[in-house]
Amino acid sequence: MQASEVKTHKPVWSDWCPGCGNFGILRAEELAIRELGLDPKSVVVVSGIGCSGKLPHFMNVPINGVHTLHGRALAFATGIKLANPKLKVIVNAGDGDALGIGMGHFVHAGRRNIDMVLIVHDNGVYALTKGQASPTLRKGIKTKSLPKPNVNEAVNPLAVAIASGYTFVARGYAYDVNHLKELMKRALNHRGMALIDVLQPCPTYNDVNTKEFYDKRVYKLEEQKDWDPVVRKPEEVQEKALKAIMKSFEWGERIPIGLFYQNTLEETYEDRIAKYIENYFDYPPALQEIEKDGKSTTLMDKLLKTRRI
Amino acid sequence: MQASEVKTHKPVWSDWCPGCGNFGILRAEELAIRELGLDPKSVVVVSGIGCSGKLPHFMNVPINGVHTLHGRALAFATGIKLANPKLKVIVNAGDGDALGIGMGHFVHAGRRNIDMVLIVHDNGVYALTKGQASPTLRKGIKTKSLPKPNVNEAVNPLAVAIASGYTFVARGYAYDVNHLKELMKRALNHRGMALIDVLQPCPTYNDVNTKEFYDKRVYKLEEQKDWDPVVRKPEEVQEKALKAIMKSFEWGERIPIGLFYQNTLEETYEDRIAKYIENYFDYPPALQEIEKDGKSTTLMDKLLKTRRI
Amino acid sequence: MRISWLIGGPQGQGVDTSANLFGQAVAKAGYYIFGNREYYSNIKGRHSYFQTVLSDNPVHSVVSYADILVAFEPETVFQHFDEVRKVVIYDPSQASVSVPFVRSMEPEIAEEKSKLLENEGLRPTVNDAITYAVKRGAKAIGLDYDSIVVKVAEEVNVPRSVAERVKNVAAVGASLKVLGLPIDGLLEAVRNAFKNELFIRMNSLAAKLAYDQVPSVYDLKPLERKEPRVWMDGNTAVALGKLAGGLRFQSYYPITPAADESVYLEAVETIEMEVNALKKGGVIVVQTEDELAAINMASGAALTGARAATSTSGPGFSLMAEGIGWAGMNEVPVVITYYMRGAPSTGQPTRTGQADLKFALNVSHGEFPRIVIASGDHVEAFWDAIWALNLAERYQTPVIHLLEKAIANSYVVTEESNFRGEYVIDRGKLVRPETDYFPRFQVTEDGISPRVRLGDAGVFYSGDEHNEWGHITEASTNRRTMYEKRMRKLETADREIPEEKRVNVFGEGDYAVVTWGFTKGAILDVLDELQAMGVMAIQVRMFSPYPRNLMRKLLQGKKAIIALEGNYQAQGAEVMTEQTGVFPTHYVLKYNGRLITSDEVMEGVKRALKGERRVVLSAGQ
Amino acid sequence: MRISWLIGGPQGQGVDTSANLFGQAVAKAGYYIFGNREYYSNIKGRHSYFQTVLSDNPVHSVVSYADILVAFEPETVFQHFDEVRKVVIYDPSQASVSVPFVRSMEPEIAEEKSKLLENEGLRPTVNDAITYAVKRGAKAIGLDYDSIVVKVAEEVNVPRSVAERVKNVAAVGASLKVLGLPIDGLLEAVRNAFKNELFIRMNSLAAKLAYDQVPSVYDLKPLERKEPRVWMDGNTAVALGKLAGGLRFQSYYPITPAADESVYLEAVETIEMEVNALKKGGVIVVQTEDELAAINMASGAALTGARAATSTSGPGFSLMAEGIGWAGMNEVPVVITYYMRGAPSTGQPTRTGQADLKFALNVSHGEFPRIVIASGDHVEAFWDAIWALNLAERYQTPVIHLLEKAIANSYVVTEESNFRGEYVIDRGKLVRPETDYFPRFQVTEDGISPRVRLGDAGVFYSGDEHNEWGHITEASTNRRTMYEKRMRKLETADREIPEEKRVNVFGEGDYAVVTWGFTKGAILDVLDELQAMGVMAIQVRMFSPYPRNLMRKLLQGKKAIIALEGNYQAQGAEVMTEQTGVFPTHYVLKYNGRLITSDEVMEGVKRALKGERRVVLSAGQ
Ligand SMILES: Cc1ncc(C[n+]2csc(CCOP(=O)(O)OP(=O)(O)O)c2C)c(N)n1
Ligand SMILES: Cc1ncc(C[n+]2csc(CCOP(=O)(O)OP(=O)(O)O)c2C)c(N)n1
Ligand code: SF4
Ligand code: SF4
Ligand SMILES: [Mg+2]
Ligand SMILES: [Mg+2]
Repeated sequence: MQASEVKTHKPVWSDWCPGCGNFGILRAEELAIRELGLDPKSVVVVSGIGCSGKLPHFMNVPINGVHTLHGRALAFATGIKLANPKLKVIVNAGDGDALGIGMGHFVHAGRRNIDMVLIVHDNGVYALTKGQASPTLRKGIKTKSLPKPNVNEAVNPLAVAIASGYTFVARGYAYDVNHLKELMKRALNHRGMALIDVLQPCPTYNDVNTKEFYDKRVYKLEEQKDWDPVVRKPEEVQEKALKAIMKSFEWGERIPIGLFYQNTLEETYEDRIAKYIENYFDYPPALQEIEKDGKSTTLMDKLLKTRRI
Repeated sequence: MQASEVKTHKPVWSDWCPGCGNFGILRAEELAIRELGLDPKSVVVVSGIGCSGKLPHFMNVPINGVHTLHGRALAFATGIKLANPKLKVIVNAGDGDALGIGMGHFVHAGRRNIDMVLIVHDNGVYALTKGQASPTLRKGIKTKSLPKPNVNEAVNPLAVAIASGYTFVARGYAYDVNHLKELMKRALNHRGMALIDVLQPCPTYNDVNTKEFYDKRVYKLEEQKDWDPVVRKPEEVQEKALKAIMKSFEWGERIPIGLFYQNTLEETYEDRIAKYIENYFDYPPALQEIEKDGKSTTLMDKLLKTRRI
Repeated sequence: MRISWLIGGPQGQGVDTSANLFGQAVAKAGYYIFGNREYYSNIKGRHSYFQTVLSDNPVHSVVSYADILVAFEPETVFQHFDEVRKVVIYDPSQASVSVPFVRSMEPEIAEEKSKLLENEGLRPTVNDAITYAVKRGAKAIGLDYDSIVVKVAEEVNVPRSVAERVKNVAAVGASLKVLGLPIDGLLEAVRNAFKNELFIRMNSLAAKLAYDQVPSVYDLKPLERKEPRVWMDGNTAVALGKLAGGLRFQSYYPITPAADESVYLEAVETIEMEVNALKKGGVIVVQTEDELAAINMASGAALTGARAATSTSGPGFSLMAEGIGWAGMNEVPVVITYYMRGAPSTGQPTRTGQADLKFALNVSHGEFPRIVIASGDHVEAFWDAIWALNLAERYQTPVIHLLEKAIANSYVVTEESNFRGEYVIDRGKLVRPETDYFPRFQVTEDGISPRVRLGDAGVFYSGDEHNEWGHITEASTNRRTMYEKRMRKLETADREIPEEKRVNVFGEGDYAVVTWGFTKGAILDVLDELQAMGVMAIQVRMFSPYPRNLMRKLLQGKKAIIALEGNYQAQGAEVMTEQTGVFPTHYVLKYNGRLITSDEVMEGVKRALKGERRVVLSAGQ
Repeated sequence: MRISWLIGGPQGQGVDTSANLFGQAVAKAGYYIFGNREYYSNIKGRHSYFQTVLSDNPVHSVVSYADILVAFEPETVFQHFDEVRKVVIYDPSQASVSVPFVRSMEPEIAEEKSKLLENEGLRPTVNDAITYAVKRGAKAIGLDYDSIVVKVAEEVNVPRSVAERVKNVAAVGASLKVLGLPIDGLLEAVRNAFKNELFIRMNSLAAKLAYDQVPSVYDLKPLERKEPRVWMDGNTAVALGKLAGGLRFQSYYPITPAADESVYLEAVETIEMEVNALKKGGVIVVQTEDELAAINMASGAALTGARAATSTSGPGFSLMAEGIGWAGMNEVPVVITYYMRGAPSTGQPTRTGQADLKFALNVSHGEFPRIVIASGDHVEAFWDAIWALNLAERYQTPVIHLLEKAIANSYVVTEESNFRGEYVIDRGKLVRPETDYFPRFQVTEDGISPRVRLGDAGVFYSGDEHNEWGHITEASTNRRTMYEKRMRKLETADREIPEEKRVNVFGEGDYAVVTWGFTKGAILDVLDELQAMGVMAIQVRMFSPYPRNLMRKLLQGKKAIIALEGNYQAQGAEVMTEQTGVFPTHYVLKYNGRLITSDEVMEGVKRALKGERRVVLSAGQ
């Protein structure tokens, strides 16, 4: 049997466990894309490997899905975005994916400040490989899948992101689809590298950071009167960054979600490219007509002449 | 001609450029080892690839030198230290090495808090490959080796280290050998993962962050009356960490060097291992007599019996 | 006698447990077993199944059919109705369920199976699928799961939703009856498997109720066992081999199907040793941030004198390439246990494959001795794990130990004595120096230099070309000397390791099947039939250094040379040609992610000998 | 006529500049040139040298001797005195300096060279080294560098420390005189090379003073040139080829000897194109955080429709293994330009090597079409860069373009027309879809599916096995179908690409040299001599798909088959045997990090034909 005989695209069954937080992320993402009125064809959802990594396949809109390698989603996404800045690029990655094996790319993506959105499925475990501790699981915690309490200290993705140059840093909660969707819309509207770390319960392997755990702890920064995370003047950068970092350490009886930090002043990597390459935004690499009648359109004469001796 | 005919160890010519900051780091490191009275044979200096990576070969004491791969020094060092916690392990890495290609290991080493010292040769360039921008070079800076101003934002190694769990975080200056040596001694005496980011002028490729540049900017934290970076009570951890992060953002007319943060309370990874493995410190993997008369000393009987059916 | 039993169900709903219980009950009744698990790269909901082949003789592989198919939900019926031979146990209350209602079933499979039924004029319902099986001679046994659940709920006083879970143990109870075996073994297994008294009661009751509901089809008798037997899966066999071989450091990054080996080692913690002073050792297991760290940590540990290894699968091994090169350049004794799975890329993480051989043989840039061995079954995996550690330390070079998901996730029941014997440890030229500095890379005739632990004298290592002291040098003469020194080690190994140890030969005859890895088991299970046709089998166990001379001798004058492999290119045969100049005459290959079965070996060989130059096998859901 | 000129000096002290000036002057005088740079993995102070072979005929390689050796400090004399044939220019004021005082010299080399002198009863001084050369027939010319420096300092009015820098240009001035060529070409080159008027004056003066100080030894005449010639190093040749081939995205992580290619591309920025509306394009060059990012970024870019590549060397390629597998699985047209250097591991970063072929051919786990080509010289490198991009897009699979440090860092002066012609672009099955969703992986007869850009329709990719839509599926039938579809592309390529295009054949005869890569040039330079001995040469240019049939035909009936390669294993020959069953009869190999020279080819072939089964070459400091 060949799909060639079928030739109509069938939605893929979402094979996540019942009750998985990933459903909420998927839903919020679909809604955000729809509500912003984006042309789905120009949206590319890039993902890594893990339960989270399957997300693009489960989307019910004709987006493009690029399900990549464990830890490397950001690198693929960077290539896609830079070769065609007209595309909207969203990266969905697991916490092991983005912050464990992919930590190097995570930090360096901040340094570039490319106009993309990274959504981390923060479930505290390596779910698809059966529940080992992920880098966000706190030290000493023993989920049911671990033989002993976790030996490593957790990373703080928000703090590292801010220290690395992300210009939009937020935390969402998978079971608050509406709030998450709004965060995603803001992130998609932000020009620059955005992180949304999503608290994503994994009912199968993480019996500590459960829905019950979060439901009673989570509160929204947007509802705090004096919380203004947006940098509007260059002088504010350091102060707001530090405040956000401080906030990101809050974890215990109360866990903040919402926007921690946004810097609207920083130019994007694409802007920096455009300084050297004329027409970059209008006529990006992906769309240049390099061929005509089977021959190259690139003019080599001048370049060759510079080599003359 | 074979070295076998020679069989006496000859010191290796240090092939760094005249005036290179690496000489200061080498000197401080030799002095620190000597002044602490460490048995050189039990010292293992692990390095990455770059001008910096050659350091162990240039040491004038019979330490062990393990010159590894670009970006991977920390991983090798971790294996060495965990297999034999009796060894003193120092890691010398370039800034490209430790913070570029090696950023993933850099962060995860913090999470483990193994008792080692990481010394970053922070010269702002990929020196050995002819001066490309390293991750610590600030955006918009154009060193003489760069065709255009640097397009990437710099990382802040101290902030990332603190956010990642390093329990000793300091900055040194290659031309202040004495101060650097003292920092190294403190780091070597610290139990846990220590970072010393060393401002290391590269006169050949970095004509911005030169000796002149630093000489007039650098000041010592130790000389500030109210600076106390040491965590002595659990309640202080967050406050001191934040203060240190704030301090680490100070860069301009004045650049602080010295100890930014030290947490003496955190248990090491080795401590955590020793909870599960009896005799770990006394009889570590490296020293176990696994063989006797050509046969295994490991008793398999019990293990096999558990598989009986 | 050989009976294939197959149970299926959605991942995470007890299929494994029931297969284990079944296996234990049957093993306790004195039967040999080979069991294999097939599952999706998914946590809950996708179809997984377990096939258990039992026999009064040792058994080493699966077959492409199910004598007994056990289903408690529709997808299992749909996926396997065309594989049943004798008996199908199913839930008649689901008879009317049709394919489109089974959402977990992949469209490709749904369509394929529906078409199969359609071709026979049947509809895609459970009922018609059963009809299909019955038409082909199977006996359909409807097990009234619901009544069992109701009874259990009542008697044990639990809600029905809880009692639902007993279905798969009920299925096992019914299976034992079908086989004609007593139920006691199962009841004992249930007692051992569950800690909770309530669950023991629930499941025992369900097993008994089901046992009483169904007829016997077979008439098996419990058998005598002369010596103790063990239950061994591939991951555990390797872990135990490593322990026997003195492993003291293992680093890993989680990956299917390798991780369970490390998890097992981690659980061991403290190790008993026959040493005077401090009697207990311990193996350090580190979960790393990635596979680049894993290989390099293991190398670091190896430099200190600890026996060190890492364990991974394709994607992880790809990431280890650079680190393996460093180990080669620095003559580090490190073992990489490499479980092959469906490739390339993420491929089919939970399916088997045998397509990584040439990558393993040529991994990383440049030339250095790469020792590569490939185990053919669980017992070999155990001994090869010890062998690998010894080879690594004797020749001071990375050793790659190849296995497959087919071995990792399958198990055998076999004599415990297969895993006992003399565990030889060869530490090679590990010495204690007397000097301050030690030239780690002395040039010697056999290429192997005396080696010291970090900490015993000042020694230097470098991934750059180095002199005898380990210091960088670029002199062209030194470059040649050290290059040759390293390569000489492989020649030394080639001289020292008997070629007979590198090849297993089964039977004799004018026709040869040349194979490697897991396929060995499938061959062993049909060796008599092959021999009757004049077909012998050659299993290559070490690919580098390659047993060139012996292979040439073995291949000489054969009327046919059939390459039997689990890949497309016939990589083992490519290496054979490279090394001996001899080409295979026929190919029997399989690369659909499923194990080569013993009956497929026969099918393939027969078709080849009838003149098909390239036979592609494709059994398995 | 062929003259080998060699200049040495400490890294960072103008050796390169002077070699460039020399080359320009000679090229302007109408000579063909081949130039090669040898240097340490060091920034300042280690010995580097530049060898320039000039000829009235095109020249493609270096030789293992220096007709003219030019030294302005002692180490160059010590490193090369035994290679001089005709003339040695040195600084007599340094005559008494002895080896132990040259700290930058590696102990291995110091010892080796001292012994050489000692064996002749000489001491390890500059003076005695010159004596050694003179004894062997060379003419020693003492150039009074100091007096030149003093005069320059005076005339131009700069401190002596500044004037010191003119020494190497002085050396070039002297060289031109020795050759008998006029000085104008050099003065012109000096004017072009320096921006600063002061430097122009200083260096012109130094050149003239030196020119006047020394005698003529040769009697070269300026030659006519019929058409424009270019100066082309390997990195630039590839960069230009890529531009001609429509490259629009290149990612890289700095590494020797690949980085210069990317640096060149980055400098190009805006590209002129023959397109109507928006006339200018641009190639994006991204310096990545590591090579894992580099390959995956390039793949990402390729999915959008941009022609994309990355460029690296051994350590980086090792890190790319996993990404290349993903590209194979997802049928991504991506080119990996792979410059081989001394391996394994960090190896010898600035020295050449040819030992990564089998790694390239087998990189990453699992099976997928890997297309591998290997260029033999600068012109081929240019055209192969275009070819690689076309192959990648036609067969939708990663293409590995192998080169060596020997090509990257060497240059030729040759006709510009060699780089002109029709730049064919074959975008394969790139289409514009009309539907919302597009099945990216349609099964076709030739294995190649229509391909769309990301953004043109909803398409899916996955490193997991997938169906035609790019969605994950584990069905065993789909697995087989898609596996075969992918592998079929390699068979299609094998059918479509003429085997004649994959092999270069030089001459004819009963004896064959089989080689690949840079060695082509060395062979071309002695082809007449080889032909006189009845030796022909075969250069394999594409290793996958391998030109199996043509190679079989070419090898048939040869009296000797000599594998000539820059590695230990003779990897090209191993692949030959794997593919054809034919073994070489002899081996001529070199793996000391230095280029195979044309005279070594002759030496090797002669020794082989006299019966040495394995000849190992070792020329070069
Ligand atoms: C290089 C590599 N190493 C290991 C794996 C195995 N693997 C698959 S998923 C996964 C972890 C998934 O954890 P996370 O990224 O947190 O995603 P989640 O499943 O929790 O969504 C791992 C380690 C892999 N696919 N590739
Ligand atoms: C995997 C890999 N990629 C690239 C290189 C090439 N390389 C050698 S040194 C170096 C950078 C050195 O920079 P840094 O780490 O800052 O050290 P420095 O030379 O400045 O001390 C690079 C990229 C390599 N050796 N390995
Ligand atoms: S294992 Fe956890 S993360 Fe994965 S699908 Fe199940 S609940 Fe979700
Ligand atoms: S290039 Fe820079 S870092 Fe390297 S040795 Fe020279 S001065 Fe030091
Ligand atoms: Mg996770
Ligand atoms: Mg640096």
